[in-house]
Amino acid sequence: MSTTVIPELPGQEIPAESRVNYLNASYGVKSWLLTTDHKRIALLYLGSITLMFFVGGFFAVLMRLHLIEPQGALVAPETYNKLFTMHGVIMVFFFLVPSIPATLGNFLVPMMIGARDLAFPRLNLLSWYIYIIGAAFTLYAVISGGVDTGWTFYTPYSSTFSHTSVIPTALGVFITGFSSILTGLNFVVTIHKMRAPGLTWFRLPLFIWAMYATSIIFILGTPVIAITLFLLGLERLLHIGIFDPAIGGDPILFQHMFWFYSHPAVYIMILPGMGVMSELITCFSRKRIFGYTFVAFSSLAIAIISFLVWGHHMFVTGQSIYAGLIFSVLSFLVAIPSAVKVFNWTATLYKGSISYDAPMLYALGFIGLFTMGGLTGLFLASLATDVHLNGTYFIVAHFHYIMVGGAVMAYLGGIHFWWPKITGRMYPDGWARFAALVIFVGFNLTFFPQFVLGYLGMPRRYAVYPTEFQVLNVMSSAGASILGIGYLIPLIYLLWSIRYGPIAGPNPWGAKGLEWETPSPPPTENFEEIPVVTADAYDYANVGGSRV
Amino acid sequence: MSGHVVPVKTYLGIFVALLVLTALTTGVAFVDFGDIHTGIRLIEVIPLNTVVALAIAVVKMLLVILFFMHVKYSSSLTKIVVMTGFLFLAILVSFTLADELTRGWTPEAGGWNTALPTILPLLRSLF
Amino acid sequence: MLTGLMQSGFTNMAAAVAAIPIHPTSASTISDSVDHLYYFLTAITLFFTFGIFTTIFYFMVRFRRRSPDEQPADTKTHMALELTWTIVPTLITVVIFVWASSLYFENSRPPEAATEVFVVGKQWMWHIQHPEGPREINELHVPVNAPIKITMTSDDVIHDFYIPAFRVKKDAVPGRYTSIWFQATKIGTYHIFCAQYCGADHAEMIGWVYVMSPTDYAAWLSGGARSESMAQTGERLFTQFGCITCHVADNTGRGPSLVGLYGKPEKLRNGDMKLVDEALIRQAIVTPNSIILPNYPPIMPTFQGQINEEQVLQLIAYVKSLGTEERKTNGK
Amino acid sequence: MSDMAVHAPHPPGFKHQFEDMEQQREAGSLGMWVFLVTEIMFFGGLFATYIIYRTLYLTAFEEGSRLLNVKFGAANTAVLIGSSLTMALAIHAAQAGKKKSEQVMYLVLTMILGALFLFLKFNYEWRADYHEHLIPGFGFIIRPEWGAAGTHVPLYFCFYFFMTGLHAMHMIIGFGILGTLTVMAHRGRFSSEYYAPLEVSGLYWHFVDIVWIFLFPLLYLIGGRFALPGVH
Repeated sequence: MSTTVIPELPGQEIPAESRVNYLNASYGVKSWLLTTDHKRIALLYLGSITLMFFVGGFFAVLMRLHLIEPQGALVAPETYNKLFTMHGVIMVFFFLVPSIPATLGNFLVPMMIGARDLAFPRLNLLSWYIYIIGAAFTLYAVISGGVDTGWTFYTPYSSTFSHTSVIPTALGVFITGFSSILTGLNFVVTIHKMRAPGLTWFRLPLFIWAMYATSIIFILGTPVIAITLFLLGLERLLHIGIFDPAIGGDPILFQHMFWFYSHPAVYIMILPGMGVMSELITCFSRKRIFGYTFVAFSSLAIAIISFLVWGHHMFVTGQSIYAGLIFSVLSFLVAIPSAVKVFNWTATLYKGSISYDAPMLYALGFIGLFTMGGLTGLFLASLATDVHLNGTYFIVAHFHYIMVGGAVMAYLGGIHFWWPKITGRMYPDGWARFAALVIFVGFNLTFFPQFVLGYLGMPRRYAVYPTEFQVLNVMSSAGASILGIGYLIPLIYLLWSIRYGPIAGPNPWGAKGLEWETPSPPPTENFEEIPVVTADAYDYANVGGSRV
Repeated sequence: MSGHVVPVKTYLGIFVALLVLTALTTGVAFVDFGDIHTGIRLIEVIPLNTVVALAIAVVKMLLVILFFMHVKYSSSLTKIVVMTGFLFLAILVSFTLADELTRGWTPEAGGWNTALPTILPLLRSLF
Repeated sequence: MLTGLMQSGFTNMAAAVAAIPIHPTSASTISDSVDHLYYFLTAITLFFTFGIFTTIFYFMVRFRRRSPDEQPADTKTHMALELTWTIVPTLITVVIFVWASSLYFENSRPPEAATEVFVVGKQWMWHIQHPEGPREINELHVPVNAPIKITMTSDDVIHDFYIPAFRVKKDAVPGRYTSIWFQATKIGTYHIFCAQYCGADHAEMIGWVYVMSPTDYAAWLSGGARSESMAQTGERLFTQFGCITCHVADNTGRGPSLVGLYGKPEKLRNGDMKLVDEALIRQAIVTPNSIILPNYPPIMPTFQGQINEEQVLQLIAYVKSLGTEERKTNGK
Repeated sequence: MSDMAVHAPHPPGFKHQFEDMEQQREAGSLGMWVFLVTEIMFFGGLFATYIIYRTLYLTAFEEGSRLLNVKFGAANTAVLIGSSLTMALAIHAAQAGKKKSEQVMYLVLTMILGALFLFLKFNYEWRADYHEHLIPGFGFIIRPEWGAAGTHVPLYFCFYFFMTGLHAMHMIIGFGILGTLTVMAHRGRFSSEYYAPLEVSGLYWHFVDIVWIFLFPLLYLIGGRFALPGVH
């Protein structure tokens, strides 16, 4: 995507501060809270989800500390139950789902396709406000006594038996759902209708393909969880007999409707990460992606097949054997496109020019951890082993390998990669590499023992546990303390860099893509003039990778 | 500015057709058509009235979508978007029903017969 | 306080690090075959993880950037390679799918000869009943080398009956019966866990399976306070709840005789044919009006709220015992 | 926004992020369609639940269905279809470059018909249901003539009020949109060059109509209109 008609930028001569960009175009709280600029909204999201990440992470730290002792070291079982529920709810609905789409996606989608903004900027701002309202409801639930149903809200426990703030929490998640829907809608329309001249579908960066696939899931899945949680609220309020078996409801129906959204939602969390990967791997090996069309279509395939596999969460609920077989075979099917992506990323490195900048370290960590997370998914798609592993720490380990080892690594990699574009500043590279290493080590120490714990049969959501599981639990807790520190380091040096970091220049990595052809930070309308695209994405071979 | 202009006559024709179909579906609801016996487990008996009512509803929906909502004259992208919506709805309904109806779950008497709840005090106690 | 905790954690760890358990006890006929599949999957996982990691590390070293303006040659798409690594994983997953599903299929079907044990999950304990009569809480005594079928339900929320050593697990769902079966191969004591989150004391809903030698088991059955069998308790309840006034054995009452009813298909008033199984009997007790027989008036009252899940199971055991007696006499 | 002045003057209603009016119109229309897909899934989830419980508690649902007033249901269907027609005609008026008074007239007609629908629904159906103690949560009384099915008739009415209520809520939101459009039309904002807001809102209004087209047979008609009470 190289030859564009953007005039040679005068960015190098003028210091970033004195040039008008989206950050200094206007000042004051109002100019931020009423902004319709996708880049500013991305930063609003970045701030809010970072806050939610550390709130959710705080709960995780308390949980791991508690589990050092078999009889529980810190809190009463009721409190522990609230801790893991709030950890799950906040991390899934308020961090992972909006993480990459609402921050990097919001920032990059218009820039990568050469547009001035998203198709509906005011809707974009509205989606942030909806997110904030949803988050407020959920935080209210935490303060007013917490909620203890697990993030899955399984009935009839949630509808009848729990004495905690289920309704405010469900309402919070319900409201936040509309924020996802609006973001997805905005992306789909923008990607379809607002691409720069010459930017055909197969010239799009793979990040855009991933965002498009993610948006499809937002649009098709989120309404179903919305209606499900609404019905749950009604059931809890009125006991109408939809989900509570004591009054004629079917508790399993809730699981169907819940997982119809929540399984695809897992791909909402990982698909954007895969998109980030394709950008990082190509840039830091200066290679065109290997097998562009395979990687692009695998995103769409994942998005679509993900809607057909939800029953694998319900193998042990007394599902009929035949339904189990169908859901099992479809679950295996969704593994294939993921495998294809991993192979293509690895092949992209071949004969490349690989540098070890911090984003690349995150990217390589992602590939390894995601490979493990994905492969352990096979254990759960296999009916016979799933029976043993379902509901144990094996599941916990598996989805944290995907969600934390995958999605969060990709998120951090992406943040480090585009940070110079977002802020115009570089961060200390040494610290960033060190943090990546700490996170990788801490992560594995935290979650690898949990695979073993699960195989040994330790069920998840246990506030106390038999003593034979202690050693592995202590290892996991030790890892969690390393991981926790690992997450604090980037927070510190990234904040530091906003003020004190060296000026980055428009393209510090020598990367391809329209977003690198405009100054850092970009002007409010992204481009002085809408670029015309004449080449493929990742066209690294055509122009030397000059590093600014 | 482009955009297909549908003649008023077409709109009126569709309107009349929709009214006729509404009258038809209301009328046939009072006639017992009997059942279809499929011989397939789970859906052994399908009341023909339900089939007719839903078929008429689908026809009405198609008329509205194609003409009032101009899908007949729209881009293939719009058509794909519409069809995707219905396809995924079909997935949700069919997969869920497939399991719900095969799992041999027996419904039970409801709790509404004892102490029916009233909304207002519940709402007050909510927050 | 936290450092103290960490210290105690680390001390314990140092003591036990040599003996980190990595393999759960395997004590049933199916646990080994599940383990074999597990090892196969682990091998696949390790193979690909190490394969990918090694390749990445090799590439990172071999193709590291040697000068800032180094420019590698362009990549060509390689269709054959793409197809290979699409098709090979597909074939591997087909193998896993077939293996796992056939294993699951086998493990789903209890042998005819299995002894049935009934389990009711309640917040936060397991109520276990043997057909011979003994009732236990959070303890399950079974003989070694004999197939046992567990039929379970729940009184409140969804629980999950999980015996890791046997590699079996199933949700206990309120309002319906689910079942698992196992045949223990090793004498010993094994955990029963609740594997579906069920509220405050979910983590303490832990029980033990005692696998005993046949002689010990017989001694256990006859020892202690000898209670009546489930069917006998059911018979007592049959009288106590007044069922006996209508369901008279010789079919002269206002309700149908229940003798020989179990296991046979029965035609309902609306024309449906229903097999008389546990679920149907339960339905008949809880919501009698939902299954009306052609020749009887719908006068049976509902017993919902007056009877708990264990009593329902006892009544079912009684009805089943009526059926078996009838079949025995027919056979003669 | 700083370089808004740099751009050539644009037609009214043009947003800076687009290249031209055509792109803006297409984006608006696609956006509404995508939104309607989410609405399909939203109502669809509810329909799926309704279908499952209708299968499970057929008798109760048929008992409930018989208590609805088919006359009002059918009349309201006709009213709503009429409002769809006037909405389509309002768009047509703008498309064909008709006078703004004609656009305003059709929009007002649409609102009147929509209001008529809600009036019939609230004043005749829901009010009657309230007096007959058929609203769950507001003094519902289970009638002895329903027999054993009676305990699940409230479930039917829960679905009935939830589904029609959600539909009515969509109509009320529609009124807000139509009101805004009427003001815009009155100010002469729409022409054959620029009528995208009308077109996009029309899609929404027609979708609300489609939801009712399914609610009417599902709630009022199927099962039990011809059957005698109490016989299955």
